[in-house]
Amino acid sequence: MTHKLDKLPEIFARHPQDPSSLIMVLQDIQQEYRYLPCEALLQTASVLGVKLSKVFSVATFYNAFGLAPKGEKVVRICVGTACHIRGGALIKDQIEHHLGIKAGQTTGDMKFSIEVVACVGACAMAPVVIVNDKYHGEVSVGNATRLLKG
Amino acid sequence: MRIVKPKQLEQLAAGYRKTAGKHKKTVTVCCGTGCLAKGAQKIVDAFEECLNRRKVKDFDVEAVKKTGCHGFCEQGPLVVIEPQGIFYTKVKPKDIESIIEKSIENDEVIEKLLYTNPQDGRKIEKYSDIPFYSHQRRIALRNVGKIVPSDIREYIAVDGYKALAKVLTTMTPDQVIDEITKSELRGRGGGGFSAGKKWRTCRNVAADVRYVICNGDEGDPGAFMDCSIMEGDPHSVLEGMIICAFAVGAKQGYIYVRDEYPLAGIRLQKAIAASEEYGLLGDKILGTDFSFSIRLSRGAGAFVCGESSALMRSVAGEVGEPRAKYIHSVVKGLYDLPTVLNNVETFVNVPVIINSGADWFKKIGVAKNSGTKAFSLVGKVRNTGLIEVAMGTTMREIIYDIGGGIIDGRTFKGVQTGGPSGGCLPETQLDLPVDFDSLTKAGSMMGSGGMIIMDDKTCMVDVARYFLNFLVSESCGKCVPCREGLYQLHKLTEKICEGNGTEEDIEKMEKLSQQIVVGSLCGLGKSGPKPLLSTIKYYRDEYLAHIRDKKCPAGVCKNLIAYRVIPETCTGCMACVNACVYQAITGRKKEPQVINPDICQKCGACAAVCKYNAIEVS
Amino acid sequence: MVTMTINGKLARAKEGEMLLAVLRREKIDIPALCHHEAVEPYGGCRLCMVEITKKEWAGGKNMVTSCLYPVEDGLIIQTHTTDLIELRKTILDLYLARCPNTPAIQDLAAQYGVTQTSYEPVTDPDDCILCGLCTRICDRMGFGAISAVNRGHSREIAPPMKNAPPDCVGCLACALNCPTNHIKYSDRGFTREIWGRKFDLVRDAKTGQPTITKEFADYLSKHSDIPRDYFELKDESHRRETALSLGKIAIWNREVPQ
Amino acid sequence: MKSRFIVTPSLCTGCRTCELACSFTHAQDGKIGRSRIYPLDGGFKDLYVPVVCLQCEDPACVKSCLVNAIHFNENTGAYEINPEICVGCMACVAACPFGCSLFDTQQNLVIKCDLCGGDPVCAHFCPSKALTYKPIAT
Repeated sequence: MTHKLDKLPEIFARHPQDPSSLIMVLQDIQQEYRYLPCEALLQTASVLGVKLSKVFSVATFYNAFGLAPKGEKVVRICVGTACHIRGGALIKDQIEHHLGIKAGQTTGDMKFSIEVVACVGACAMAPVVIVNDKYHGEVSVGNATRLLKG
Repeated sequence: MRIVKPKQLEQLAAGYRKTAGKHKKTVTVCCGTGCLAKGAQKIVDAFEECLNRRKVKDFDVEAVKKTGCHGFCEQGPLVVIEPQGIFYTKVKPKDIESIIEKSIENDEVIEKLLYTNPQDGRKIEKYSDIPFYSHQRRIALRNVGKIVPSDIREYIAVDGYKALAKVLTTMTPDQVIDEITKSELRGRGGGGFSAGKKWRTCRNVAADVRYVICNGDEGDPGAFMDCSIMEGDPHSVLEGMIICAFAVGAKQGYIYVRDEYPLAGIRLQKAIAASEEYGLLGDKILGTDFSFSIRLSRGAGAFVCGESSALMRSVAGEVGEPRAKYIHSVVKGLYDLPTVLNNVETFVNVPVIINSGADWFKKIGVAKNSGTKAFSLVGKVRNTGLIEVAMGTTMREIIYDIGGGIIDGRTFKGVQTGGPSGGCLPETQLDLPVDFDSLTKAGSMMGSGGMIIMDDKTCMVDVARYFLNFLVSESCGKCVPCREGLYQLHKLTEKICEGNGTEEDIEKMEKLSQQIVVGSLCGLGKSGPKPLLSTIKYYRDEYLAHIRDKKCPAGVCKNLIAYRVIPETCTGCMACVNACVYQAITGRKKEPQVINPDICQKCGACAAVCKYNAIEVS
Repeated sequence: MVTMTINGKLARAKEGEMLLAVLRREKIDIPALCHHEAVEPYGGCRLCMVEITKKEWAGGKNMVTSCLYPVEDGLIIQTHTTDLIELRKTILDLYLARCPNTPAIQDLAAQYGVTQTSYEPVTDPDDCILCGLCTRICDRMGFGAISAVNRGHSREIAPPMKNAPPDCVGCLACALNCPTNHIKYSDRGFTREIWGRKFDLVRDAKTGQPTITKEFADYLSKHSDIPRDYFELKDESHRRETALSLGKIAIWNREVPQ
Repeated sequence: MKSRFIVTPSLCTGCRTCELACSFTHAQDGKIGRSRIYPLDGGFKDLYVPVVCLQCEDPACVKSCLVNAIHFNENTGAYEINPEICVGCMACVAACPFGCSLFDTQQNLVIKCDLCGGDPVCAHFCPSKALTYKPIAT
């Protein structure tokens, strides 16, 4: 899969070009392309003057970054404590089974990705599932898979 | 406009209050994460659409305020009509027309939108009369849910930046530090270290450059107080930081915002820009010689970055790996320079202390634990939401008076505080006053303030397993006890949850835990075994039930439970058959269904959809 | 100068030194798997922890990582208390669960009486103990070719994108300093292979024997301002050349140089 | 007062006593060390030149060391490799134009002449006085 990386210069221009901007730049790249393309990491390393190994290290250390392209719909299942005790794990199992992939994976047709996230700060409406930035609260095993439709 | 004299600030506040006063009423619509998910934006849109259609005397769209979290997320979307303080819950877009007609054009109250007190079924009209709010004492959350966070004038109108003006014009840095020290304000991030002492140490280090960092990482799952403050009252965070910077002599500050809080980041960024425009941040603040600027630093999803040295490395754009330190970060922090790191809630308390005085602040709370503490009250409690109480309030008051007790009338089993670094406390500890020292003594900790209520349907072994799993995936992996030790603890809890544990395993876990506590490099590992140890301490019987009887009393651990259809109750409606994604349920229409235990994955979907309670867990 | 008591004996140390350096100098057998003097102390293996106290602490004690703890006057240090031995046993036990077949770990664990792990060994183990010495030394030398990737229990050491590392020069410092010999490399003829990357070795102009990699020689001549042709000979050939040229001078002068 | 090695090739018989002296002096843990000094063929009949580190003014070994493991000892005038800091990358071995940094495969160490703490043992043992260590005028 090839990607147009023409947005990169604009992203680099938003931040001071020194090593301390690494995480912010990667955040913006992740947001733009929904993953960190290999070529983008190479460019980031040279623009910010950071060793490629350090870029790779940061890109794999933090949860927010992914090195593989994401599906059209990213299903983020909150597994924070409040969501867990209200059945978050059961919802995760069910969505995983429904889509036939595990958390962290993307379906073969690039339609869905599942991610787990440890608390999104919406504990009062646990359990929470976020589908492409739309928050769904009080999800139950009865209605979880319905969120994936439409 | 740029404010160059403190007096202008007062004029601005008065001016804005006057303009706002032309509306006979104002409406606040809660736009916290919870209410937004429940459709708060549609409520705002409905107001706009409605007000475009009909003219209301002395009222227009500008009087409809999108505010931060009101706290009572359970009842959202929430709409409050001021100045009466009429509190409408679970509002739908179709209700807006009648709200405008009855409660704004006239002074009527719409009965059906009012909150019903579950104790007596009585409708409660006013905000302040609802038990959820009446037992609270709001200092850190003083403006959250009251002002429009994206408008700096709203903050200025409620005496915002007044403390900053006072500090810059009438106080010396030493006086500021003395006042904060005298107030006995302790860091609200978990450890509870004296803020004043920290500032003093930082100021006393000989250095040309010092930093102030606001920790908005709030990684504890189940906590969202700081999130709500950053989203709902970003300027008070900035004001606290600027005062701190003046006191310690810093020129540059950073706010480290957790990645999972995108809205908080946007609001803070906007707030920084606005305060710079008003001359409250940046060069020559309020026309004085003091300059300070703040940069936003977004986290990228790592719990360990709540640890000070890891956070500082993350701010510098590196991997958030803690550094072992026998020199504190307040002396040698960001870029090895002296750095004050406090969390959001701590900074938010600062302007109040400056305005109202240390003596006033000390009167709130209990000895050595002055002030209030915000909590997110979540889990199996009826009124979930964001609360703030005076230190020393008991668990019982929080859970029963504010929280309204356990959901579905179930029994209370435990409360978890302090997140993955804290512990679970049982019913016997319900009268424990909630403050830093009491919680630590009981084997838990304050943490940033997540309070997760558990009922008899919560398995404590599973809770311990859950936290260990969390920590295993969040450990940075630098030191052995944390990386390998927590991993092995998690394996052992898994073994018990699967019904393969032995009694020796409990002993083994306790022993290993002690070594992890002693041996780990940073706080994550040192406190990591706490959830496990506290559950073993208070719920040993439950562990033994898993081990000896191969039973999970709460009906949670999949290997130890079975789902069964009660034939006498089952109506054969087939709802469960459709709900079961594993196709484990078979049977004919209008006849009792059967669950095939070999296929059943124990997801509980059937029980969730069954209207007749015909599915039991054993 | 500071004076401390180590296991009951007085010891002197320089201001700014770390405890571990002093313990090593005093010939106290204290294990440490992530320490190397060339790089900043790390505090990862936790084996070098010791117990410290001071007279004025009124019986208060503290367990600290000796590789990171700067010496202080009047410190009273114990290195082998029951608690410390118990801690080291646990750590070695945990190491054995990760690296059950690694000789260096087996030997060290055996010294502490741990011959088999009491925990669940990982499936598919290797010899890496994640001490970080390889990456830290690589960083220290200025290459930064490899780094730790992922975190927690899934942490591993790898070159960027797990491909041949562009910043590597094949100096072998990582492999030579690996306490468990986990990092594999091969020298075949004039080819060196490490981290999945192949390097050409410089061929000694006289004997035809291989020396360091071309990349390393290029790097050194560029960054350290050393003529590139110095690297064309092995040390042995350099010595022979030196003897020959000094011999010539001696003959020309009929006698001695200097 | 600085001292220097004075090498008189015409007196050197190639007996290699210096080598032995060096090896034994640098023995560690019961293993003898590799010699830092070698009397080598000077290119003419019976001419031998003892080759040993000259402790250069601007040494390539020091410049090549990326971990700063080679320090100048003020007391002895020797550049010494700190074996605790040395990572064994062989940069100095490759960089020294005289071949006087070398690798000891027995002890697994990169080594060079350290002037035996200011009083080189090899000079004492040279039977023909081809090698002496004497103060020189600077």
